[in-house]
Amino acid sequence: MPDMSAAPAVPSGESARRAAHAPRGFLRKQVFSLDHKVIGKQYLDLALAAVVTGMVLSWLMRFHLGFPDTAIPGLEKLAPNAAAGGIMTPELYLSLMTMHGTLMVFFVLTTAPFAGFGNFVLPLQIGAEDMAFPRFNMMSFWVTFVAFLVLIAAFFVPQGPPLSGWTAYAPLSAIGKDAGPGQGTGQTLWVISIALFCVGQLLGSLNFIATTLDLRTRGMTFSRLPFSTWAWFITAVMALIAFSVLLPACVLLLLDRVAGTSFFIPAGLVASDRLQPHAGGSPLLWQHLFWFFGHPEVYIAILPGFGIISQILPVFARKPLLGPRVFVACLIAIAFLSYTVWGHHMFLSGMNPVSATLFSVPTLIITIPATIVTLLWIGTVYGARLRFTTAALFCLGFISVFVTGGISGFFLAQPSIDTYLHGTYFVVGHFHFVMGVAAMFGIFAGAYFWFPKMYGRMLDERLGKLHFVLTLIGVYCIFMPMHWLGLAGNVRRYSAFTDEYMQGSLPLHRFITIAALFTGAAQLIFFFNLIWSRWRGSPAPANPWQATTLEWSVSSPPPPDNFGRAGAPPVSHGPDEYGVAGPGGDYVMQAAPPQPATA
Amino acid sequence: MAILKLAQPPSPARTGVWIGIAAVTMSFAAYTSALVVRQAAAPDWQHFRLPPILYLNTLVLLASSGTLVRARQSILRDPAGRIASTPQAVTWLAATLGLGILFIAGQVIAWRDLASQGLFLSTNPSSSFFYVFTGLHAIHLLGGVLAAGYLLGRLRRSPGWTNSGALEATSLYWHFMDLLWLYLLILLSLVF
Amino acid sequence: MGKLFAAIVVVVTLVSTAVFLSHAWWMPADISVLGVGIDRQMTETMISSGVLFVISQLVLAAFVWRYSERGDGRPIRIFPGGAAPMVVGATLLVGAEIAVLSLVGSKVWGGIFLSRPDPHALQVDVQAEQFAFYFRYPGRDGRFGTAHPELVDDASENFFGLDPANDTTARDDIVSASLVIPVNRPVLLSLHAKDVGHSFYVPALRIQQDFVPGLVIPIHFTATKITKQEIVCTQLCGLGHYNMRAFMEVMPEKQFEQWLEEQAPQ
Amino acid sequence: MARKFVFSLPILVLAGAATIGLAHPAKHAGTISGHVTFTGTPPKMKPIDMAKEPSCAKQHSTPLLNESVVTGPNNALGNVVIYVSAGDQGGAAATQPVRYDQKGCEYIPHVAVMDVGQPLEIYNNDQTSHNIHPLAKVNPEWNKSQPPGAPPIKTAYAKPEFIAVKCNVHPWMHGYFAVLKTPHHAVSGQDGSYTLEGLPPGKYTLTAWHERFGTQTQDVTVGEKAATADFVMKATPY
Repeated sequence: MPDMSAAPAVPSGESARRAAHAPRGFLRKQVFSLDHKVIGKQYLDLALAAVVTGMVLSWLMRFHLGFPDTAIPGLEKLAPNAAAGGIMTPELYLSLMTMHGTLMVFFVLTTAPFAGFGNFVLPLQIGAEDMAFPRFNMMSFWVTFVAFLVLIAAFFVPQGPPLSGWTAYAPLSAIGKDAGPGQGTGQTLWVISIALFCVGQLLGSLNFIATTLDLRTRGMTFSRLPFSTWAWFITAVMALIAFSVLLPACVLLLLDRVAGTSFFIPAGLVASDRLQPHAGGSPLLWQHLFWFFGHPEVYIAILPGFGIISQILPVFARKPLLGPRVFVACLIAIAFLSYTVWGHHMFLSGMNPVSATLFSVPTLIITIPATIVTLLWIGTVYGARLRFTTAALFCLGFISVFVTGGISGFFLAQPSIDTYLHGTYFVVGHFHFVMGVAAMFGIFAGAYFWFPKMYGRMLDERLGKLHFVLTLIGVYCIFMPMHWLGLAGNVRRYSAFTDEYMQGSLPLHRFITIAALFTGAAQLIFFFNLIWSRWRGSPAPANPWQATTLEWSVSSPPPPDNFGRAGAPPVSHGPDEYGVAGPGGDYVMQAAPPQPATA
Repeated sequence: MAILKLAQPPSPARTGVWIGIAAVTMSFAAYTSALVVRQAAAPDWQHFRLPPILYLNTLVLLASSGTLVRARQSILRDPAGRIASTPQAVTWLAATLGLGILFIAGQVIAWRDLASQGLFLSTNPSSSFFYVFTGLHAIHLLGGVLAAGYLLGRLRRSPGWTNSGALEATSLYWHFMDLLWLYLLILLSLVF
Repeated sequence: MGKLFAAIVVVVTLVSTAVFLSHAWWMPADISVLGVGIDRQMTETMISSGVLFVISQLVLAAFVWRYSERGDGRPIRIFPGGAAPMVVGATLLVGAEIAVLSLVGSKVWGGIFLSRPDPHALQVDVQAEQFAFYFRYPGRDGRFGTAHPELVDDASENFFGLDPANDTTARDDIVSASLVIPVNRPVLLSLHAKDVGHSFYVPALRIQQDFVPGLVIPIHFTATKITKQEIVCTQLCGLGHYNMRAFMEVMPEKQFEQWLEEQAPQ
Repeated sequence: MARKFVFSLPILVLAGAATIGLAHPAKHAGTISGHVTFTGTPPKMKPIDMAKEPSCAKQHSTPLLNESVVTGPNNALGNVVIYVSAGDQGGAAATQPVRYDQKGCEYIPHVAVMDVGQPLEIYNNDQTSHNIHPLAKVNPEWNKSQPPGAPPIKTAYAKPEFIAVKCNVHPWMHGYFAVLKTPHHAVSGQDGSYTLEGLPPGKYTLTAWHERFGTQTQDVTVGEKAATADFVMKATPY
């Protein structure tokens, strides 16, 4: 492996040093900063804003499903048109659902674990002064931020936000206002927002890849790369491919909407009594393009979680991760396989039934590396000396919810069962566990773990543990019953359940609603903890967790140029040397001199 | 990425361009597959003669790659891989820039040619894809033109030794735009 | 704290498993010929993955309970055999499960979607639109009139865009808002959408199939019980999605013929 | 003065006057009355299959017939809008709201006539959610759901237009908003008869509009005694 210590010698690198050493004024320091640490925090704050919005939307939806006839206090003020008398109209429900999905999948599950933590931690973990292209990095955030504003703007256009779901299936998303309220301006804003988001994430992943390849400090070989950095690197490669396919899809959809082309709209459609002036397009083309992005996107959301867990679990188990090489191999396998399974979202879409069976095989095979990873974590817990910090608890919770969500995938991966469960709450339960809750647990673990490094103060552990217990119980109460609803044939994306055969599931819906509001309230503890500890928390030492990776060898928070003029120290140890006799105790820092033999 | 490993000191700029190339390739692959699916989806594909000026534009773009090669040859290098500008280099680079702009102008003429035949973006799937492909290539090339302009400015202002990253990156990207165009031309002449 | 976590996981696991086993919420009784295979597949998957679920959750809980840090300087212990048993175990166990499930499953799937419809099957043309299903029977001449999108006119209930003025085959077509079919006779539906994507879902039939605008998608089945079922839409189609449904009435052959007679336009 | 009179007429409105025309009598003015009939064979109106919405279906002992062509004995043609299209000295637009009901998944009235700017109130009397989608071209188009128990939708139209109204949730539900510049308008009953009142003496052009059979006009002179104007629409079977 060639010597990779070369500090960035390109203009961008120099400007980075300039920016890092002499940040001029608040604007350059905090707003339009080139510092990866600031940008990482900005991404996390954006995700926070998005997650709060998305969660409030889900409360409104759940409340409506649980108590359909009860007026929601204040809702009429928020949406005088769509909620006269506080009773939610179906289109309002669907637009809340669309915005909830879009906000959560794109602006929370992609930005927080990947762009947020990745930006802040990755350069520190590999001993770099900054990302390879700080200007692109800043652009990446601000483009994403604009995308967020454009999406939110959909709330304020006359006919309201789109109601075609986060998958925006054509032609519902393509033919415009005749498809229903929100399908006019609202849907156009949605497409523009997602296209911008793609650009932002492409710039981001480009940075992640180049940085990991070129800016690792001396001795930071790939075999010594921390697992979280591995995950972010692999995720970046996935994101680069996935978003370069979603962007064209959005461009074509936008043209169908505003330029009168017919990429996704077939001939002879009559919507709202109007013959649509399009011909020859293929709705399945949109589904293929979208899911070719969409399925990898699921792993873009969860792989950073894998990395974060594998990084944090050893710290608090005080022992190395079981089978590090196997773990990385599994990540790569998952990343590769995730591009061969998109068709399993389309089993019932009328595509060739043979291809359905073909798609189901890799879908089932991808569970093998996922299972191996899970077993590695459980095996890491075996014989450990667990320290139950909040971060550790969220890691353990992650394992539990990921197992639960992963196993329900067995059902949906089989076309013959999917033909019964496809459109039901079983799917909702499945993907909320596996990519929603699991990814969120990864984010929480990362937040409790890296907050001290970010703000130089500790999060309150008592509040943290309370938050964890309530959340763990809460998510099981919300999402486990959804599997039962699905088995009973309860259809998803319904704003009300008028069908006789679904009446039996109404009590269960009410239970879920109560659990959801309860769990939502529990998150307020977390938000309070974040805000309170940011200024009032107990000061954090450089290495509060006795961890080994490079970010813990610098002060909390790190100086603007991370490792000072000298650059990062050479690395001569693996990322997880715990349970060994080291200078500081039962661990050896990566940057420690090579002498001590690992036990 | 193997090429990168061989290159001693790692240049993030060059790595970045390679990654960018991967992304652009991927997205044009997506557009291509969209074209294939769409063409098969309905029998409404309308064949039309490509505007002849495209072939002239192609020559212009190829020439621009040639001048860029000459520009790189006429630049001074020191053992550390740093570069210093020379008058010829500046001239050749300026020529490259001019040819790039000429190409885009030629594309505009091609679009107007089609429009005069009543072939607009929404007229037919074939014309839609024609405008999408050529338009997106033009936009990407515009990026290359901006980079070349920035590089030209630097070479003219600072005659001293500077690192080669920007030059390497720009020329890599420029040649890729050239290849991409050749691919598009073949694709278009096959399906239209 | 570790013990609390372990306790929560155990309780959650046992309660969930109990509810699954109790069938308190379960698929409605199957009324189709092909449903049997799907139900068997569902049960097998439920058992095999249920076992995985319970074991892995309980093992996790047990480890967390057992291996919390104590005062003693007890050294850490590496899992016997390292990662190898995990890899081998997962690959063999899951691999075997996958092999079985996909072999059996693809048979079941093929039985539904790859099998040829019975040549004497009752043919019904199904149109999904915002937000209703309409069902068209060929009428006495046994031939469907041609549908012309430009003639679609809901106001005068010409939902399919038929042209009775010029198209004689269209005049006797029967259009109904309910799917009425004879029991124990193969039925061949051809699904097409009028505006956006929809889906045809009858839980008791174990059948769900999307309507894709621009495509005509055939789906066939045989209902084995005399019953009235709800047909619901499971593909997000707009504001009325939740209320997009129709009824499927399965009746004796005789009664069905009689119904057809009553519907025939004079 | 007409306005004062209007205020003294809420009783009439509450009585559910089928047409706004009745709400505009002015003293010492003439009336135009007549019959609308058809020639040719009108389409046979099919019974509406409401199986999808049992809560509505059970409100109709006999299936509701499609209302796009309503005929009566001796070729009488109903639901024809007759209004003064020229010669109108104008008059204040009515201020009392036009009521448009959704009951048993049917629009009542099938054709609601209103003045430009006159308030329109749309009620949902059903146990199911409707969406009102007036397919306006001149006026702004909107599309809004009205869940059961939701308050009435209150709106008004600024420009004259015949607007088709549909409910996407119940595809058979179709009606019309006739937004007119004149306060002098009427809708023919099932017997084909109509009456325009409160017209000062003078020459007028009347226009009759039917959603399927198009429009016809004729000139009428109103003197001291009532004038009559009959219309004959050409019906086609399909």
